[in-house]
Amino acid sequence: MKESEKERDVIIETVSRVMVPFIQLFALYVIIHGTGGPGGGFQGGVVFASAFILYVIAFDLSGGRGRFPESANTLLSSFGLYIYAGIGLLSIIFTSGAIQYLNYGFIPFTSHFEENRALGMDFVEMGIGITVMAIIASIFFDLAHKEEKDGERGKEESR
Amino acid sequence: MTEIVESLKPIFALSCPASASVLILMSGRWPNLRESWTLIGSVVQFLIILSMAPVILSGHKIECYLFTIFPQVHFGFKVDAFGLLFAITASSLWILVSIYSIGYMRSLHEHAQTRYYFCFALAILGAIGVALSGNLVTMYIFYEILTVSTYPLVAHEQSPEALFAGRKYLAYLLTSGVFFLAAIVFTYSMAGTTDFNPTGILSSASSSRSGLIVLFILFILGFMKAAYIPCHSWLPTAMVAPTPVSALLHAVAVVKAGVFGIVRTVGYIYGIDLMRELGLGGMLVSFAAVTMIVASLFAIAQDDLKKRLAYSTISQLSYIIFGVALLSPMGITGAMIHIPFHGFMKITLFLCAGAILVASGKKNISEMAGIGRAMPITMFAFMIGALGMCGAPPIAGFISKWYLGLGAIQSGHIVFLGLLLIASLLDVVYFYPLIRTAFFEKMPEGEVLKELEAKVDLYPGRLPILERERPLYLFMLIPIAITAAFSILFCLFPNLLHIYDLAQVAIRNLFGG
Amino acid sequence: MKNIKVTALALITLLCALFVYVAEDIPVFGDPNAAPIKYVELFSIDADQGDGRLDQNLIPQQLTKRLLERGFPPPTRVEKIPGIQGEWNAFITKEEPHYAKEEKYYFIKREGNHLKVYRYAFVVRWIEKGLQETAVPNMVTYGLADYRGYDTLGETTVIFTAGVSVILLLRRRSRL
Amino acid sequence: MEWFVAKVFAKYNYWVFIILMMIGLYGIIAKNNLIKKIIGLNIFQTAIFLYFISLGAVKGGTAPIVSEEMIQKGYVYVNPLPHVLILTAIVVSVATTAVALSLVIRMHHEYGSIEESDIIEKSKDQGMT
Amino acid sequence: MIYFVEHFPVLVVVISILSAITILIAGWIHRKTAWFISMATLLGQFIASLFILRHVLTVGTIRYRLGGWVPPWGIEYVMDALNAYILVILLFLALVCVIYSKKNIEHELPQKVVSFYTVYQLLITGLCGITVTGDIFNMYVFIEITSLSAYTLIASRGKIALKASFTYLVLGSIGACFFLLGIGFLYAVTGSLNMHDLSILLPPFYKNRVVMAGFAFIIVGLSIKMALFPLHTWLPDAHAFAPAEISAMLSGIIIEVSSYAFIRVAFSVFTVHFLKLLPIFDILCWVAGVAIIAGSVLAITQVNLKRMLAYSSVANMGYIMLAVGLSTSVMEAPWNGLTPALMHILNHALMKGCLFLAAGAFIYKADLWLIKDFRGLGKRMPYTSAAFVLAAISMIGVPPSVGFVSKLYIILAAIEAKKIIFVAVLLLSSLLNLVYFWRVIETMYMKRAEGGDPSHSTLISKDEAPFWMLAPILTLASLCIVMGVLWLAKIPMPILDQVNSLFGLSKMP
Repeated sequence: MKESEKERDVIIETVSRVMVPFIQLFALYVIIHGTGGPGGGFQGGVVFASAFILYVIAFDLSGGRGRFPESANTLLSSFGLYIYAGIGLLSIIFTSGAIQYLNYGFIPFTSHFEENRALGMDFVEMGIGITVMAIIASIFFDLAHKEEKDGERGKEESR
Repeated sequence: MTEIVESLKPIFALSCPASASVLILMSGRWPNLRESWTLIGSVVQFLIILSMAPVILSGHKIECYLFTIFPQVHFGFKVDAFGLLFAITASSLWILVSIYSIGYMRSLHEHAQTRYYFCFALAILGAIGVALSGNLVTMYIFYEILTVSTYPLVAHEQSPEALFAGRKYLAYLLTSGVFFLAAIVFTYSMAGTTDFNPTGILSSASSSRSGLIVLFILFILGFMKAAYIPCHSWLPTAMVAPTPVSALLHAVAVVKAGVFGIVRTVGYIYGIDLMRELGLGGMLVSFAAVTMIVASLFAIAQDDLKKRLAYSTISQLSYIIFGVALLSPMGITGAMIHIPFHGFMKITLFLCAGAILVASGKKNISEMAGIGRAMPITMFAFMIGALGMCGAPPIAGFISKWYLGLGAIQSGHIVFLGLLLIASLLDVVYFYPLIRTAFFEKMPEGEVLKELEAKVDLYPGRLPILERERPLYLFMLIPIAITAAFSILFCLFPNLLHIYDLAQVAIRNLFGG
Repeated sequence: MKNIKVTALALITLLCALFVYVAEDIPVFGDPNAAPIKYVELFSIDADQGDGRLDQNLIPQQLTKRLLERGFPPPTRVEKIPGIQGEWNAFITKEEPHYAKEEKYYFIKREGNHLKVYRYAFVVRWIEKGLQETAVPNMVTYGLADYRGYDTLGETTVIFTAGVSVILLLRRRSRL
Repeated sequence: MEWFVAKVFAKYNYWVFIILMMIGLYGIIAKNNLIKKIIGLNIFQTAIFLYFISLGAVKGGTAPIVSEEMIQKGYVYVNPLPHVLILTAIVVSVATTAVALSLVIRMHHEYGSIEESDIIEKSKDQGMT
Repeated sequence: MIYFVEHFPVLVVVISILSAITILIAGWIHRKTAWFISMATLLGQFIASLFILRHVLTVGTIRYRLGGWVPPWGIEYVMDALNAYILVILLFLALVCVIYSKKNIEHELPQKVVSFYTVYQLLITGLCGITVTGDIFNMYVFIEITSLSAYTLIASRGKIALKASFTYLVLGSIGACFFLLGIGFLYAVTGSLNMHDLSILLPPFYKNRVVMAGFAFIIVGLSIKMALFPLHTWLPDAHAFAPAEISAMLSGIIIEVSSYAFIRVAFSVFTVHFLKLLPIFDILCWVAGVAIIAGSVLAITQVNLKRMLAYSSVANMGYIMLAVGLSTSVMEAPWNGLTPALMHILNHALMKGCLFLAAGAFIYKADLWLIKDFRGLGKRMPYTSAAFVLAAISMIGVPPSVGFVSKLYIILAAIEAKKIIFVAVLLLSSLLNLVYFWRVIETMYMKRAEGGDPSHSTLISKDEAPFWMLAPILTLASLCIVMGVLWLAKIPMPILDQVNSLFGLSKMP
């Protein structure tokens, strides 16, 4: 839709402009705190993505896209999964194949076995958080994206 | 006691048509090279197969097993006298027919000749495989190869009619293949093996009487290639195929494979004693007798020459079934030697029919008035074949019918002898008018002129001798002459190509005498 | 449209019938001794075979035999649960992972003259040892990211798949 | 009465799950509107999730977050495993819903409708190619 | 100490995930790289799977404890002969299809190359995961990965494929939910999720209604995934309108892997004793028999080639399930136990793969969908048509092709199980196969092209598919015959024997 047609509401815009950073901060808290208490990667990631959603609802889609461009989106969504799968591989690499996949304890973050596990889990949660955030945002952008008329879409399809 | 000779000869024999087919496919662009492959393959194969004969005649068996499929079931070949008999027939005729088809296909400018020769070689592969295979499973594999590879030949013309013929052909034969497979599987589950054994592998202990009878019916349905009534109608329809195909496949390879299978079943799966015990012989005899007579009656009505020959094939095939079903040594001898003899005679007839078609473009008997004087050599050969069919000495048919008659007497039912005589009488009935038309009726001049001017130039005051007029025609004439000659020689020396001895050996194996 | 509704209702009634039939054996809500949270029964043997000789490190032959033929690891040590009469924990030793040499594995309870043998649900170990093995207090987290970390990898892959799928289906004029 | 309490009321989580599941199933099968189908699917999945969670419930159990002294005091915890599994399953259902919605959007562009009957009607001609 | 080969099962999955991500990033930079990365990964995976098979056959079953947690506390990967065999088949066909898709995808989805290969790689991930895992919930997760990527890939061609994909999505989700519910029931009774652990915990509970219901739900869920006859409604459209290689993967691998999951649950979680407790497998036999006949009959009525092939897939799943149903009652080597079923899984993958890829080549070259348009195709695309014919006659079951072998084995099994009726069903179905495949072959070779008569074959110019599409088709077609001979010669038989002895389905000497 044309953005100009959409009448703007000052209250909503102001409130959401204030809200967005806090939502994101809270999301980070949920991710980091996920090991210590209630929370975790998924919850945090979704909360983080909800910040973008709020922004898009309050302002407009293209603006939201501007804040979170497609390239960054793609990169982040892959990056999180890289972290997760990579951490798993590290445990094989560091022990040169003596220890199974995802056995964080053997990755020498610290000298302490259980600490390694905890840190490994922290990294994993972060990876999950990043991926979920990016993916939820990208799904939302794609679903909300208003299609132009079917003129040249028809061509594209038929190819 | 027969001893087993391990030898790779069967593999070599089969590799000839196989390699020939591949080479044909590759050299499709150079017709001479292509057809020379066919000739070389056929000759080599014939020699290899013939070289196996002495071993067999000395009472041994040639075996060659590649690998085991199931316990007691090997993929491999076991050559015995009867199989070799059929193999010799098919391979010797392949040479002649491939010479013939060069002349035929070229002079008719047929399309897709590469496909034709390729499938032809494959069909021969199937036929020889059936002949040499050592057990039912191997036989089934080659049987199906034969069926599938013949389809393109039947539908060669690609006209709607030919397509219909092809569809009918497949519908009949692949269905029967399914019955055959079922029969094999049941046999295996009953007997635990599927090897051919002169004393039979099934015994009344292996299953209930009714079960064995049902199994036998399955087998008979499975060998629908034998074109017995009422499952015969694919054969006349398939006559739309080019004549060499009708000649070799529908007079020798395909249909004989069916009959061969029935003989195998009767002699080597059930065994003579079990057949007698179950009383299946009588059933089969009546069956065959009906086919003999009814098919001959059908044949009388046909005007298309090839169709008439097809019906005569049907009736002649059931002579063989008849002879086997008599379950007497003489009868089975007759049946076995009737396989090659009828092959040679019938192929003569078919080749002649093809020659007439090529030379004068005539298909129907009613148009053939006086053709005998236009094509003396061809029609003389034709007459030999026809007389042979009727069983007149000194032509091969006489011998086999003689033995069949003896077998009928030996089996103790004079009725069978009567049936046999009636059938051969009917043969005379449907061949005689043909010969009369060909020789004793005058060819309408005008028709000849307008029909044949394209083909031949007329000598003033004489009828055209069509046979002189085209060089390619020699390719067709020579095989005709050879087969006709053989049809006579077989009567004088039945042991030509070891046929009679082989039959004797087979009988000795079967009856342990 | 009509018959679709009818078929739906038919299917639903059929499923309901199945569920009602199953309801007989469904565990009670919130049962603290249910199989998932506590232990699952394996079999029971005669007490006189085992009872007397069940102590610190002597394992009755019959118990070991029955366990082995069911395919369970053999117990190495039995320990009386303090306080309660006639209840034991049976332990197994194992070489892996290196920091937990011995596991509380079976739970043996005397009922009348029978000796009932249970196996602890694996959640028990999660709850008791999770903190010291992973140094993470949140059970769900260490269950999610460590004990069953591989499921979570799969789950992350699922949502990644969804994202790429939506890109493939909807996004226009993209470089992907 | 005590039979009722013991056999039926004690398993009310199960009955609730059945009711929810059936509602969802009805929605999936009988509704003509594709979005409603998706909603039905979600209800269907949610029913199963709830049942799973209720499997983990323990009378008087606390949230599954441990600390040393809580272990000393011998607290009873609810079963954390269903939470773990259902967290996974929820993400799966989210993903499925996303794909389903994008399919519906595409179909809306193709056929200009999200009623199944219309779509079937309109896709008749393409049926073969 | 761990052999390094024992890492391969998990590496096969993880490397696949990593390569999916890499494809996304690299494709963002340059879209041509997508195909190469996918191709290289699949090649590596295939070689790894061969190593796994060798290790399993020589050394023994691999038990891999993810995260070092001993089951039942953690997730475990179990590689025995069964998974190793399935894994090799799966990765082989995936490799062939990705080679094929180089040209085809540039033609069909020029805009979407990168995301296509990403989702394709994720599909492979899911399939490998289902195959290697030894934990039932883990299997559910990977089933979902597979299904999601399958929905997307089916829908990727747009138009009616969207409808098909949506139907598949709804049915598939219901199936997955049933599977999940079944897991829940089993968990409620035993409190365990590891397959081997379940199999030793369950025996006292075999009479328990919850366990029975759980089994029923798992079976029904998987039957939806594998399109067993009454639940096959999603299949035809999905197969018919997906891109060619996806049709091949769907029909050749995805439903096969579902049937693998079925076998795994039935024989590894619930043992043979449970299956003999109830008449489950007799019912399965009858359902499968109906599936065979119904699938073949429906296939005859089709005019669209790919739809026809899809219905024949329904029939072939019937074959596999019939063989599975017979497996518990057949002990006589060499067709004992699961041998015919596993045999037909491989054979069907080869034949259907070849047929669908050939159909895709026809569409790629000439946009031919309807059988009646195939006149003169034999001259126009000789190699593709020849491959099609080879695969078709082996579907019909002409010896010595693969189709013949598996039919023969199933028939022998049915006879030994004293279920003669199924012998009739199989023979009848091979006749029906003949009817619908011969129609195609005849149109391709024998029917005269409109106007032109065959003697002037030069009218139809030769116009063959590109090498990248032709090579896979010809490979599969030749394998249809080669494998047939190998089966007859019993070369691959030791694998299947090991599977049978694993599940106690072979007569103990």
